[in-house]
Amino acid sequence: MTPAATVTFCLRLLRRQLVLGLRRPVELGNPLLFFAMVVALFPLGLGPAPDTLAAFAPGILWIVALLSNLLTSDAVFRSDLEDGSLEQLLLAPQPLYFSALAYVLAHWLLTGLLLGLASPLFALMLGLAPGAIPALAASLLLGTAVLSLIGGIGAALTVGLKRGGMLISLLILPFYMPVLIFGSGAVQAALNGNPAGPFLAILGALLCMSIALAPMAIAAGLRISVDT
Amino acid sequence: MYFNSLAAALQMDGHGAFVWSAYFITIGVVAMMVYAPRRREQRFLRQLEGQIRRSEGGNPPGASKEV
Amino acid sequence: MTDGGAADGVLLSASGLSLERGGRELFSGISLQLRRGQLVQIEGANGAGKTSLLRILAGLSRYGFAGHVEHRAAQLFLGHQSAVKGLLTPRENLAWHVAGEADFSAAEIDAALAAVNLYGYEDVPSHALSAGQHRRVNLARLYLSRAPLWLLDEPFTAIDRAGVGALEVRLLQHLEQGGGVLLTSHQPVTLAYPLLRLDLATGTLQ
Amino acid sequence: MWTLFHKFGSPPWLYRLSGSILRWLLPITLLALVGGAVWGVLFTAPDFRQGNSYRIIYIHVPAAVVALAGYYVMAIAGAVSLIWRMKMADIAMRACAPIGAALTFVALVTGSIWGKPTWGTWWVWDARITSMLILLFLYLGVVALYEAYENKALAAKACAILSLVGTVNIPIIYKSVDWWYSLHQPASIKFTGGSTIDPSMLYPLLFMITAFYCLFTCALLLNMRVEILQREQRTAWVRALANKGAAG
Repeated sequence: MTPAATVTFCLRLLRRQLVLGLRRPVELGNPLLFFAMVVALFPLGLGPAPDTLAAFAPGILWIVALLSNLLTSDAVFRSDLEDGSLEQLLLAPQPLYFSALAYVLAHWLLTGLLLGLASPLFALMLGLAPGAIPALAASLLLGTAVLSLIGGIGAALTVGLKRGGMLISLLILPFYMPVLIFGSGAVQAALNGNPAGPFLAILGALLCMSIALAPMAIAAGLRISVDT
Repeated sequence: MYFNSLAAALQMDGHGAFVWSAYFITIGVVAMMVYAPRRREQRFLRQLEGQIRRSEGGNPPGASKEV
Repeated sequence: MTDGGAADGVLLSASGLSLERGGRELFSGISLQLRRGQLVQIEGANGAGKTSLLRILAGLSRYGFAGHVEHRAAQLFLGHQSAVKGLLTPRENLAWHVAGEADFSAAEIDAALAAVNLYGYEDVPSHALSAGQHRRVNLARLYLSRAPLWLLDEPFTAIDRAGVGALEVRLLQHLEQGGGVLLTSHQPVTLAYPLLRLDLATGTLQ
Repeated sequence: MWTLFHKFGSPPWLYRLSGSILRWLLPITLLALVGGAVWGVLFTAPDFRQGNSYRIIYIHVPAAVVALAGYYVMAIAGAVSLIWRMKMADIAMRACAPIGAALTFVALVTGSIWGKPTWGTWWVWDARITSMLILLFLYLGVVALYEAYENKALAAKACAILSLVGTVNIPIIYKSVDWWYSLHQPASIKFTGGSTIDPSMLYPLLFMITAFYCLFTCALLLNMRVEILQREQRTAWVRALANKGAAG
């Protein structure tokens, strides 16, 4: 009897991660709740004037999405390291590259996808022009996938450390910056009546590159983190 | 020499404070970059030498020992 | 036992392994060949590096040691931790296990769980089980796995006497079928089978 | 080729080599830095638009250039450490981070000082300065990651991966920041382009860039020497060195 084929195995991992996420619905809602709360902070800090808020909305929404992604990234591999699943994963005969991709995909489905789908609601709360909402949702869907991949690198490098929580932000926030620039750029362009397509295309290119490269870094990072 | 006098060089038409402070900060950082590792090296060798002297008699030279 | 393993029956071969931690040499010059049908116990005092050696042999530790390890067969590694997810049932834990083995049928999994005395617990969320039961869910993999090479870190800890007995029976069965077992254990291994001991202090296999 | 490679893996050999290199390179570097600075500050004509404040360029640009190059040196050392598992590459990588951070810091501070007379404010979110700020974050991230690991051999591997990720990302970050700046750029703020620089200003600048590269090399070797001694402190040659140092 031979080990499972790589595709079968990745689907198995994906299903496992999704079931694990869905059995804790509250934790699934936490990033969204965080998003809502931070969005609520801005009117309190900037004043409730609709014009100001609408002008800052693309940046605000993108920064909050970035932070909520950052907060959840730390947990991608942590429980698996703590209960010993991670070392079993590393010993699996299938390439770790694809396993890492499956983990990140599960993370994106449980955070970024939900955030992208829920973002129109928050956009309306900040008074973003309805015309820019499709660009916001599309840029968030593409961009958070890149963020999840980059966050996975940070998680893989810090999962073995006792105090990784703050460190992961320091490591990966610089790498988040291009995504923030192009993501909020897409929304801004839509606001100004320009096509958002070029920005989404750049985000798509970033996504392709991250899919190709990030799992390698994640795999290497995990091998280091398990090697105690 | 572009400047006519020392005072002119220091003044630089009002920009002197900026230019000179930038250069002095750089000198400070460069000095640290060169000085700090040299000092660490000297200090480390001194520490190690003391350690070896303390353990002399107990361990032959070159033997591994607990730090 | 069909898959893996070279013609000479060597499952795992390692040479010249040495490890240094925090400026202290844990072991050095360990060479080892595990063949089919061999049972090897790694011996050493607490902190002698038994688990470290096992992790190096498993391929989990890749940096910081000297020497060479070569796997010639599929391996099953059971570590200190059970790798059991509290949110999943024992059945799901085994069916979706991250170790990447073949797909097991529900009947196979239930039989394995029954073999480790977890009959009737198949669909209970694992967080409702005790630590000892978690270990037994993990040990159920020994009944499912087709890997000829087993690396077991303290397999006898935290299971009751009946469990130890069943485990010994399973180990014997595996060895007689041509598998190889490398384990660490605090307790003396009382298996009716020739046991080789690897002493970490001297690096010799007896 | 391979014997040279193996020699680089030998700590005592590298220690002695770095000692003999530093003996002449360090004085030359310091002289060149002072000479280049004097040349740039006192012997060149002022810029017709920015006046004398542009003289900061002779430290700002070299520091920025070498800081960026230093990141690549660090990443290459990291790749060598990951692929060939060379201890000396670990040490070189570890030594790069604080030096690069210091140079980035110099570039940022001098850029900020330059900004005051030029733009009337200490800090402008200009593309170049923003990129340097991100570079500083990247360097500090490597330092923080290294310090967080207790096992220094693993720390070096983790930092190697991080710096390789950074290498891929730096061009993207720079391009995106450039683009972001051009989108938001207020019309009144314009930087003198590097390509239009007058030769009389260019030569001292190139000279200073070379001097800063030498400075980077010196600092790298100096830091590596300390690290080599600390890692090899139980070997006979380091102990002999310590005894000799005490006697002499």
